[in-house]
Amino acid sequence: MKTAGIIIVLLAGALLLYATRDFPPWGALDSPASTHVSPRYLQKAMEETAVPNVVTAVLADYRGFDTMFETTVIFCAGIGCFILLRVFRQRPGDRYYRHIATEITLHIKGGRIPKKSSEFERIDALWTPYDLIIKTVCRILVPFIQLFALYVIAHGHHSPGGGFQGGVILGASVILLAISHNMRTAIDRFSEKTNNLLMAIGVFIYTGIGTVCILLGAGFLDYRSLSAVLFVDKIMARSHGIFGVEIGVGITVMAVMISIYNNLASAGKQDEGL
Amino acid sequence: MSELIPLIVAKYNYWLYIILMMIGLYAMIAKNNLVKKLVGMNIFQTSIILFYVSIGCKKGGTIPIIHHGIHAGRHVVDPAHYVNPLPHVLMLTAIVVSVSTLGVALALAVKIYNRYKTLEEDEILARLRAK
Amino acid sequence: MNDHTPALLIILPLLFAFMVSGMAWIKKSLCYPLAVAGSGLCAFFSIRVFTHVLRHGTMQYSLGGWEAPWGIGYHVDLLNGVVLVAVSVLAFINMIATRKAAAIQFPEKEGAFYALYLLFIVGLVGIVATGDLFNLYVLLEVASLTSYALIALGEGRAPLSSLNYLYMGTIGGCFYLLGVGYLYIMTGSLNMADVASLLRPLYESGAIWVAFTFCMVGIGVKMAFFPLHVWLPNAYTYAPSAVSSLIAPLMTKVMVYVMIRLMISVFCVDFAFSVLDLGSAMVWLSILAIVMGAALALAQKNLKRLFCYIIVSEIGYMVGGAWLGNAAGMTGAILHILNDALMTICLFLAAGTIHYRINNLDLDHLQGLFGRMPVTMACLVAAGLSIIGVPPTCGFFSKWYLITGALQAGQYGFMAALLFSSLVNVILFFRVFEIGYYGDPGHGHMHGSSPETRTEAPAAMLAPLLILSAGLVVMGVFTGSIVAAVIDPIIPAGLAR
Amino acid sequence: MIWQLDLAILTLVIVTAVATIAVKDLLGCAILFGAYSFLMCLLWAIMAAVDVAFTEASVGAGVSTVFFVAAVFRTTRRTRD
Repeated sequence: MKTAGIIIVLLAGALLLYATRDFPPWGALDSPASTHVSPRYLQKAMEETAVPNVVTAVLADYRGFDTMFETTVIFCAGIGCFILLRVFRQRPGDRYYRHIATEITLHIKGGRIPKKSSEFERIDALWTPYDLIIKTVCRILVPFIQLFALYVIAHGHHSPGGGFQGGVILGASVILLAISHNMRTAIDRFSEKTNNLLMAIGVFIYTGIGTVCILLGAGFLDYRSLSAVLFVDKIMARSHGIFGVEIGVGITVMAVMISIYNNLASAGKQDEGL
Repeated sequence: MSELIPLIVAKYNYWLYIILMMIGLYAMIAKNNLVKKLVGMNIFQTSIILFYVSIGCKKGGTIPIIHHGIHAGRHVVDPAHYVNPLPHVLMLTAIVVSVSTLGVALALAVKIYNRYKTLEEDEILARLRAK
Repeated sequence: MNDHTPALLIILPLLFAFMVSGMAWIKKSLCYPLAVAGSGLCAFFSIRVFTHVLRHGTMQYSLGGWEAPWGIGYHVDLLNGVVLVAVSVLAFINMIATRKAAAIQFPEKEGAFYALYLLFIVGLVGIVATGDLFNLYVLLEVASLTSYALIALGEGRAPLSSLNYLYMGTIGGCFYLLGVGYLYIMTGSLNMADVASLLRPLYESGAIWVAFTFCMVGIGVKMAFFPLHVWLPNAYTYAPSAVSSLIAPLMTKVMVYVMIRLMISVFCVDFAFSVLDLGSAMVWLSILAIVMGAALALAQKNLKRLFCYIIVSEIGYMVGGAWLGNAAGMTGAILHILNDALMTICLFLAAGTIHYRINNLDLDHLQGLFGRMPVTMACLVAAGLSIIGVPPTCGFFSKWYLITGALQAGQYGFMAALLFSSLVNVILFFRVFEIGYYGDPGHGHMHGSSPETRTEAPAAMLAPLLILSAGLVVMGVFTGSIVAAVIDPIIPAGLAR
Repeated sequence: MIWQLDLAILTLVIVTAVATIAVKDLLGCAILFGAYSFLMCLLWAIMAAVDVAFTEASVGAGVSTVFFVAAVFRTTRRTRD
């Protein structure tokens, strides 16, 4: 296998190197890629969509259809991980409880699941005494991370960022909570049902905005027609349309990141994680 | 040789992306561990992203965010001042695709490990043959 | 601009997929009706698009209101139209036929399963309808990602074979992406029609040649063309039966469509045949594919696995036909995309129905099946005859075109390979029929039922199967008009008639 | 842009890539992959692809690494190659 691998890799590499000969020099201003389609985006994006960040304008408007499927790919991954890993009817396995007052640890093998009580807290099998510093710092950090994520989504028009990056950061804040405390804490605040619903809702918002455009009489994802309901001119309608789909992307990406992490780290049981 | 050196200097980005691609592809084909293959896959994908981003570069170009002072109509934007935004857009999509593939692949790896208790491909195949 | 059908075709199943996945957490019993509605609407609109194209010619649709090279445009001509109809209608029929099998296999995750099912349809339909190279890549990944997840739902080796498929599929996808990158760096555009017009002066360039190679290798991996087919038999064999009868007929055929689309609309036939002169090399590779697929099929002991190797050899038919470089070969290849999709779904649905009843598809377990499941076996016979190429069925006619093309091109090896594989198919199917008809029923694994009792599958599974087998004959009878109305206009002028 | 810096980071990227696939421990492999992604992100920031760099920083160096670590935690660190 190793020699076969080396042969295939060298063959592919040689082919690619051979083709490099015909490329325009790196960074050339007169290369086809810089002269054919892209100048229009740079010149017109500002006046056609009122979005200074051309990448956002192209991503969510000129090639918004691609981005819709990009979000769909993420959604597929979320659903895929869920359907592959999630186990619903698990036998109650070993559980560990800790008596908060005396710090005595109980190990319960199988049998009935004890009721929740305020004297005992459930702990992971690989539990180590909580580190106060990590717990506190993470708890303080989480709201700021979420605030930053919202800023990234909302400010995607003017600076790098947008729905995707902001969504990942939002998801990461919940994942941080799951890592620093435990997975049950995170799931208590953000239940599996909510998460899965948000996953579908976010990308539904994206497609829905496109469909509303059809209902208002323009083409799919042609945000200009939104001016009729948003009471703004057509250029600002494009800008607002982009903002709307970015929010949808953000919601889906956040929910999918949390869902994939929860399913991976708990091998589908959604009780004990990293 | 004398003509090769300017060729390399002018296009070293393209050359180095090929090296990265070869590393990734080699890991995917020759490695035995399933997660190692996955890492190779990600290196392979990032090398392609590097290639695309290199296409978008312009000498002297800055980030593709139009300066705030310029408003519609009053000032004509010179495309040579900004790098090509289209490859960036495409590569945002490609990064998303790669992380999605990674998620599904890791889920599969966990599922395989639960069944066979190993991640080495030859050990799994040996176990299958023994059955 | 007011006719939104090409967009609705994609959007509606997409919207329904999200609704299904959300509904799984609210009211489970609504998941299946919603999925059927989504898939049905997709089939309805694809038929409307096709009839519109048939009457008024090519349909254009620019998404987001941006003109083609700047935005993403849909470009539906007869070739897309007919493949669209095949994909969406077959997926719809399969959804109805496999309802019971799916309900047993995934009791708790039905919602997620049908969401993935719809997204897979969206991916394939999008691949076929799109006129943009990068959009095609994204949709390819939607279809692939869903198929990895769906295949891994099977039992036994399924996760492992799905992971192998994932590795191979990602290499294929990335190679395609690299090829598109090379086209982009040389032309600066991503729209298919635009790239085709810009490519003409660049035909001599090495980068274009490499771009072509990488696109073809990438698609070759995804369509399981012979040396790159290793992922296919395991993946399709271990997939759950509701999934294998969805993915096996559609995925590979759509990839063949992409290959033909790239050959005739992006690189154009002049480049593929005159500049590169790859024709005969590709035909020889497909001869290898046909012969190896047929030979490996002979060695199989499992019904589904046997069908998988038949697919490998059928892919050889289509690729070889497309590369023969004349109109008859191309006609045969395009016709065979439709016919093979129909034949394969028949085979896999019949296998799924048998699996539903006896839970095992090893050939030794099929004994006495003609007595126990006569209708299913009759459909299997029809599909088998069509694969062999017996006249009233459609398989005969596409083979006829392929052989005519081979004779015109002077590729006698390809003709011999076609005849050889037909002969092997005769042996394969008659062995299956022999076991099913003459095999001693008491000898097999019986699940407690007495051998004489008829344990035919429920009517909900049989009716779609019967419709599809009737379709085999109908397609055969109307081959002449299909070729005249649909396929002749799309054969590019550059090909020898 | 400064081509020396660019070249230095490219070299480092290749070194980390080789290290990632050569290291004989999956957890180390995951962490090295994070480092590789982060260097890639720097490279793109140098090439003025800020959006791509931002995404790579949050996805490649952030979430992907977490996924890898989570998967290694649920499986095993052992690898023979």
